[in-house]
Amino acid sequence: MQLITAVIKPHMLDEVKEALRGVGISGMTATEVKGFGRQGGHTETYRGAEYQVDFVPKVKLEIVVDSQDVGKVTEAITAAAQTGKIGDGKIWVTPVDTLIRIRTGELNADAV
Amino acid sequence: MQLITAVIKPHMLDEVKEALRGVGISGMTATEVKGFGRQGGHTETYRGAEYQVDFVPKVKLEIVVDSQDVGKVTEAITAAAQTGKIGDGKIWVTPVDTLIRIRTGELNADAV
Amino acid sequence: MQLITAVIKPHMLDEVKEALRGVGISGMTATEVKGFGRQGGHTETYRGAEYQVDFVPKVKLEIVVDSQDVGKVTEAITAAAQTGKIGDGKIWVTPVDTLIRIRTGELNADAV
Amino acid sequence: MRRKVVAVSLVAMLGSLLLANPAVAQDAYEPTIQDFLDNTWIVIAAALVLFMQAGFALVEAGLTRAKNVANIMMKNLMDMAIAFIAFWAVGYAFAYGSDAGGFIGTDLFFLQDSSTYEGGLTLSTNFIFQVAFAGAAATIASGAMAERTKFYSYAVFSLVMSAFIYPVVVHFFWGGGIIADLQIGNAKFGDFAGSTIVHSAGGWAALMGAIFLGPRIGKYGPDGSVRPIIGHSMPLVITGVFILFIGWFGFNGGSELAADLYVADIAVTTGLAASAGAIGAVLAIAFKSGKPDVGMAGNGLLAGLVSITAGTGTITPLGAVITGFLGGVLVVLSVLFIDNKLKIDDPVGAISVHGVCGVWGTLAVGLFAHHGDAFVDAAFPLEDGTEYTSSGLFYGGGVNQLIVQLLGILIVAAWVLVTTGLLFAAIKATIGLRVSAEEEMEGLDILEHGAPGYGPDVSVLA
Amino acid sequence: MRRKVVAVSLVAMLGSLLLANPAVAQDAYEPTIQDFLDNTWIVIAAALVLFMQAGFALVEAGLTRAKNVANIMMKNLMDMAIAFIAFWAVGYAFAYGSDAGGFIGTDLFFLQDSSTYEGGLTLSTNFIFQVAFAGAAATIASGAMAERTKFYSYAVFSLVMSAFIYPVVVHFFWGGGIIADLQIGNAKFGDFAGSTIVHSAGGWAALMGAIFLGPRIGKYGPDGSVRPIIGHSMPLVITGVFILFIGWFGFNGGSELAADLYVADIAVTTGLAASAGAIGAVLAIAFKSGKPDVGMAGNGLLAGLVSITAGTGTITPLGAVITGFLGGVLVVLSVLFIDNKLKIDDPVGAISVHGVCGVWGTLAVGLFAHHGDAFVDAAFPLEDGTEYTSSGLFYGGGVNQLIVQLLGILIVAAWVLVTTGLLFAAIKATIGLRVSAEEEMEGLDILEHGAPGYGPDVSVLA
Amino acid sequence: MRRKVVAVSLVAMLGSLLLANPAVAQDAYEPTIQDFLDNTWIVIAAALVLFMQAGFALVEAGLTRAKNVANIMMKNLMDMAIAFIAFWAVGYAFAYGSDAGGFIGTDLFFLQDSSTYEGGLTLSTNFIFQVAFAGAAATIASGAMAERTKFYSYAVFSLVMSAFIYPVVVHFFWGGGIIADLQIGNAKFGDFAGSTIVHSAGGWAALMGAIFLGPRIGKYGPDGSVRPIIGHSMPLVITGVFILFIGWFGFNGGSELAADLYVADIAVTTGLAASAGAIGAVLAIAFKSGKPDVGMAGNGLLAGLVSITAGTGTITPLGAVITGFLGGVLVVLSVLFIDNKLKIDDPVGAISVHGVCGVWGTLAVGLFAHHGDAFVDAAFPLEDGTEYTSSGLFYGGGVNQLIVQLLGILIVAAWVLVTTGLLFAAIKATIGLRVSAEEEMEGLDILEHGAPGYGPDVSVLA
Ligand SMILES: Nc1ncnc2c1ncn2[C@@H]1O[C@H](COP(=O)(O)OP(=O)(O)O)[C@@H](O)[C@H]1O
Ligand SMILES: Nc1ncnc2c1ncn2[C@@H]1O[C@H](COP(=O)(O)OP(=O)(O)O)[C@@H](O)[C@H]1O
Ligand SMILES: Nc1ncnc2c1ncn2[C@@H]1O[C@H](COP(=O)(O)OP(=O)(O)O)[C@@H](O)[C@H]1O
Repeated sequence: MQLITAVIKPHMLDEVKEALRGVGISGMTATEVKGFGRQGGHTETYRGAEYQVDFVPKVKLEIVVDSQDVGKVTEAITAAAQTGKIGDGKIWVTPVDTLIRIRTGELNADAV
Repeated sequence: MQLITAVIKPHMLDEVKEALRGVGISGMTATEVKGFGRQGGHTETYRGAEYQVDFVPKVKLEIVVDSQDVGKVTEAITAAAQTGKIGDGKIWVTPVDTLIRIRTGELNADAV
Repeated sequence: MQLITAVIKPHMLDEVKEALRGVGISGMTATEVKGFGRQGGHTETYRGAEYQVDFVPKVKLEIVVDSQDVGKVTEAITAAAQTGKIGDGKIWVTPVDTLIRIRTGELNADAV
Repeated sequence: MRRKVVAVSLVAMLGSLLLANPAVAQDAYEPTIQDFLDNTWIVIAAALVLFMQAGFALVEAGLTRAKNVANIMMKNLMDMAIAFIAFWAVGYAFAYGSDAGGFIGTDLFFLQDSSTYEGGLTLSTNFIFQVAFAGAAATIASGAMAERTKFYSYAVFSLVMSAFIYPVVVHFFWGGGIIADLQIGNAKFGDFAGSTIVHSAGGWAALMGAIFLGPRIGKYGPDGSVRPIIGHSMPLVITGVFILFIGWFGFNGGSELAADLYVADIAVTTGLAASAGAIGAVLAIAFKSGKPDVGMAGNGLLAGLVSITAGTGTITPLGAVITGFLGGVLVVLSVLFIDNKLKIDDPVGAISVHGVCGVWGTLAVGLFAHHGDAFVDAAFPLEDGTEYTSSGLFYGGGVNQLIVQLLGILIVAAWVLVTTGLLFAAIKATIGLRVSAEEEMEGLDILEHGAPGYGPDVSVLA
Repeated sequence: MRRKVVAVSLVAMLGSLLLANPAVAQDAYEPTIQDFLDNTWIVIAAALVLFMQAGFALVEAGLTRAKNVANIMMKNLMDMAIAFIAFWAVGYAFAYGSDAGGFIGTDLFFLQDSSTYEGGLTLSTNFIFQVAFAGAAATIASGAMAERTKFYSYAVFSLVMSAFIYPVVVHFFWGGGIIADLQIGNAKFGDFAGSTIVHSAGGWAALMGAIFLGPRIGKYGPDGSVRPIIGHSMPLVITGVFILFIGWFGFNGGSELAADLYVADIAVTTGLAASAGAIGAVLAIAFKSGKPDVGMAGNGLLAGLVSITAGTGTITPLGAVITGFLGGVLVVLSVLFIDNKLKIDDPVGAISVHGVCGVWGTLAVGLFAHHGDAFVDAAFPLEDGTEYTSSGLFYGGGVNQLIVQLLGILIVAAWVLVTTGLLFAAIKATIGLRVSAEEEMEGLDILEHGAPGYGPDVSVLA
Repeated sequence: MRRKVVAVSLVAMLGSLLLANPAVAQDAYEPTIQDFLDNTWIVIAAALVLFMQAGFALVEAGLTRAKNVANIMMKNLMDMAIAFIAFWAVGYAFAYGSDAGGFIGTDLFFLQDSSTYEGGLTLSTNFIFQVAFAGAAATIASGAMAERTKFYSYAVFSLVMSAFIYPVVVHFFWGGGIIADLQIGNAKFGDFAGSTIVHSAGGWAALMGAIFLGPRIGKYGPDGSVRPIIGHSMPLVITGVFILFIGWFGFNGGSELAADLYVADIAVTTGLAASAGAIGAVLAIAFKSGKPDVGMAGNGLLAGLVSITAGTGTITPLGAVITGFLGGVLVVLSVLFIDNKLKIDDPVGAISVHGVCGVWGTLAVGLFAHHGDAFVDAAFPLEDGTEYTSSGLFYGGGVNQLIVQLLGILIVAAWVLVTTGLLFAAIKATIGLRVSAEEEMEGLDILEHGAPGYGPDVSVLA
């Protein structure tokens, strides 16, 4: 099993979710995160004083999948999350030893 | 060392925390997340218009443990987080190369 | 590639961010989390009733780096995040199979 | 612009319901400027009292959880709306209509009035001021019943409360009923602005509601341990307290029912008691738990207000400070006792603030009554022939005033506890009173009202 | 402390702009206590109406998203400030200055007045009360234009609205212009406190603004599907509704322009209509969608208020309940129709509450007008020679009143739709009306005003 | 209901403290309707001014961080409560008691008054209005001392401020003390509603508090760089501003101390100056930083209000617009200067709004005084024998008025700076003034008051 972690632009979440459904993904976990990267942040002014905001809002998706599905899933995400503008985000894939479904105790593939 | 990631129902957090304490876990990191899965979401209506909410609130727990403890920890979580209803969540286990305690620089087992 | 996950005290975020910039890190993802550990929580009182708060606010940083950079990055974080007081946090390092830049589809080192 | 007299006289000629008009019959008597002043002041006071509804809503919303915030606001909005219609249709009639057996009024339904205006407050003025009180009486229970009551069931309660239960209480006293007739020696029952008539009545209803509902899930551990459920917003609470504070100047000051020089005296005792109550509560809670709890400070200020409401017209400034301070201390002890000992779950302390302090404030008249107000006769001959003393125990008035106060309190308590008890039992047996456990956990906003009180862009948890 | 008369007479002597003073010329006539009472009441009423600005701000803020909350609050703050200056400089003059062709006023600029006071309301009193209405008229559009309008462009709109467009509407009727001259049989146009003059005028501007802007990104799917955009805070919405509710007692009650006994009658019809409106809307939306929507309940209460604003002085309590209730039902149907069928994006329902219910309330006078108010003549001879009936259709007054009401509505609609249409077109063609898509997505707070409306320590999402 | 005269005359007979009653001695003189009207209006005005306390609380809460929100609300609630008790016990006496050396009052403690009522405002009316001012004066410093002051230490400050420091300032002028005696040529000091007496006094205390506390952690970098600390809620800020705005109609309008025709004139200058202030500040900050900052717009409106407070009775509408506009510009420059140059950390801009603009507004009287008010004599013979001119420099009144204004400002500044300096030094040396660095970082809500101001279900960060 593998864990696919994708950091995307918040407003792309719906598109990505639909894309994942399209490739048969039935489950995922989303987290609101803040990203620091090439995209850079922006300057804000409060009561006349300027300040720099380095972290921009992003959404992180975690999806545990069967190793053989990794390719299609990452492609689906890439396709759906791409705006072409800097800051589209990253995907990284990490190995998973075991996946357990709490409700049933099922393991790995059965637990997805 | 291994990293145990568990996604559970928010109101089970206390029970799970106590269960983990019970098996000698002295540290963990919790994150508010939103989950998409078989449980499905629900429909809401606002000013007469219906809309679908796909993501339901969950809590994600991350616990780095000695490899030999993985079994008892996952069992403890499964036992404590189980309601038997769809949506109880998942646990996945991933390998950890190194664990460092920032305060002391201690490594791995000593850092837990 | 490796994924470095660091859980630090919230008010150390700026220092750590600068330290990472210092060692040439150009990207990271931050999440607000709550930590349970040796630091313990604190007691609060509301309308005369005492209660225990076990989880304390922390910030989790995730940084995917070239394997060869792991050492300097973890050192940079440790150095910057250390206050010496209990609760400074942890760093754990996990293997990454692939890193993808969504915008370009670039892989691994090129995607950082 | 003043209207042609013809309009007035015309109006005076009309009778049937559809033609009803509160301004009816102003032809006989030529209103004086004092009439205009009195009526204008009372309308302004009514607006201040109606504003208190927002204060109740905010205090209750702030002391409960984010997942139920829309439901709480909605309850406070709708019980005011319901009270307005119900009190217009029948409530005002039950309260102030021609007395039947000292128990209930029998005319003035839909504000139909055949009498002619002879100065003082018009029917419209009386109604707009009294309906604001009805709304307050109904909404008090809302806080004690928060976070677990079905919306429609609450609406039914507030309808019956403002249409019948509260109006009858009003009739007992202000309507010239059985409590107005109470007399022991020369002492007659005194409750100037409603410590008993409005607040304790609401408090008893709140008590019954909380008992019938039972505590919120997780409030008391299986081992009987008490678990605080933290309110989600102190800024909402304290803003609500400030609104209630200024609204109370209309509540007490308007109860003079005239724009005379006593209004300012009332404002002074009202403000002093409120302030002393806040200070008393802060000292008490800090003494108990080591911390000056913010919500308790708010409860304390309200406790001071409720405590002085009965005696605001008859108690001196110093008496007001003492009454309010003790009210503030009392509310803390009461909240802790009800929560820890009785294990009745009252999320906002409504029972303590309105019920317990309503009782205390009414008794305080028996202790501190100093000069006469509209009800308390401060001067009368004593057994020993001496004259012109105050009726309060501490001013040599003896215990008569205290006893008569107690009697009034008990009558109201009995009436409200019984009627609301029957009402809640009936609701429970029919449409049900409490939401499902699952709904309670997810929050009432989504399941009762369809959508969260805070949008998806605001991170709040269930 | 009362001032030396010398000061007064001095003032009376001054003319030039720099020396202008609204208190001018109070030497001739010796003011009576009734004058003092009337003026004092109207100043208090003005404060209540000005407070409504906070209500508008909170309702609009709560029904929109957190990322735009500072922008909404700012718009409501600044359009009041702009209205004050603009209405003082020219607006009041256009509205109440000496009539030119029934269209516009031509003097009283900068409140320069050479006439002498002869009792009633002073120029200052009239101004402070009327400027509060101007602020309200201007701010109504703000909600319909929320979350996508450039701040400076909105400021320009609100300047022109309060300086010219609205004042002309006022002149049409209250200023003695063309609408005041309307007459059909004995029926003259009646709009006591501004269902048409203030609310529908604001509603038409809101409609134009929403059309020129187009819907918010994501509001309507490419397939034409309707996607709700959830408001971020119901507590803000309902708090705003409560503030508007009590402010309305100043709005309607103050429109009597005197402290007489009718003020209380007006307060009664106002409160009843508001309550019936809330109940009507809750029943309607619950029937439509199965859930008692909280925001809709708030809209319903406001709808009841807007609906009774025209007839508050001439409609009976029962008439007010019916008018308000139907207003509440209507606002729900209208919101759904505008959103689902017309696909005009009005985030807060301003077009329905103020426009549609403003029209309904004005027509309601034609149906329910019962006794006379400052404008509606309740008594006149009918063809058949009978006398002294009411002008409302349901009271045997025939259709004349209804027709004249309709004419007034149409004149205002035509004027406001045309002028605001031209205005928005001009703004769009010059400085632009709508923010960039990127800004809209990130939120107006940061890009228009520099910083988020909720600080970085409060987790809200774009 | 009006009370039996016996009650009154009884009251008149009582003397001792326990028997004290502000209504004392109304038997001699038969109050007129004007008396009733005046007293009623001032009680209403007092309620409006007391409501301002909520406005202060919300503005301060919104401009600071979520972790300290309960503490800020609590401070504003409790300093009002403390002010009430302290001003009743001794404050009012020090302010308005029989003069001793032009410095302080010496009787009326606990509102004990042996004099008989002879018309005008009663002691109760005067007290309720003046105590509201005392609360305001005390609470101004709260904002400048936000996010780092120990709760109990702040309580001690506000006790001394409202019991002694502020009352003495009042005595200096309104109490007939040294400032009232100032005269240069024919010019006497003028401060109608308290630009200097209330606002600059509060502003100076705020300045001292901020200096003694030092800046919040992280406000200024080691390199002296200035780091903005973003307020957590603009909706709270602007809601507070609206509340302060309408409260100010009571603040300024009530200061006429009578219900006469000048009240409306005052309302006009008050509203115009506030609006001009908001516009001035928005233009100034947009010019400075390119963005119309929302908090600054709020500060600007308040700056306009503070600026016109001294001259509201003597300045023309145009003068008010100029005074308010410049106040709005000034507040922006002052905030930036204090923050960037002086590096004094005033989280809400209290020093600039109340201190700086309080001074400006007082000086503005010297420039724009046009007609007479209760203090400024607008008409007097000039050297050249001409008569009846205004005292303002711009109206040919020469510099006398300006100079006397300056003297009054300096006296108040000296008194407040010295006394609050000693007070803060004493507090610092004893119980300590500032919380620990750790507490400051975690937030005052949990460590000072026991629990967070926003519940655990609301995600806010330390
Ligand atoms: N090395 C990294 N480790 C973890 N997350 C990263 C890393 N680099 C970037 N990110 C995440 O990806 C987001 C987008 O990256 P950025 O460099 O801004 O643009 P792009 O994705 O186009 O390269 C960042 O906001 C951050 O959340
Ligand atoms: N493949 C997955 N990868 C990551 N998280 C998942 C995955 N599937 C489910 N989850 C998480 O587990 C939660 C529960 O899963 P769900 O399918 O709803 O019920 P169950 O756990 O009973 O199978 C989801 O809400 C989601 O947060
Ligand atoms: N075993 C663990 N797995 C995951 N996170 C942990 C673990 N132990 C501690 N943490 C995280 O590290 C934080 C600090 O740990 P703690 O034991 O309190 O102090 P220290 O870091 O000094 O040992 C905790 O709040 C928690 O977020």
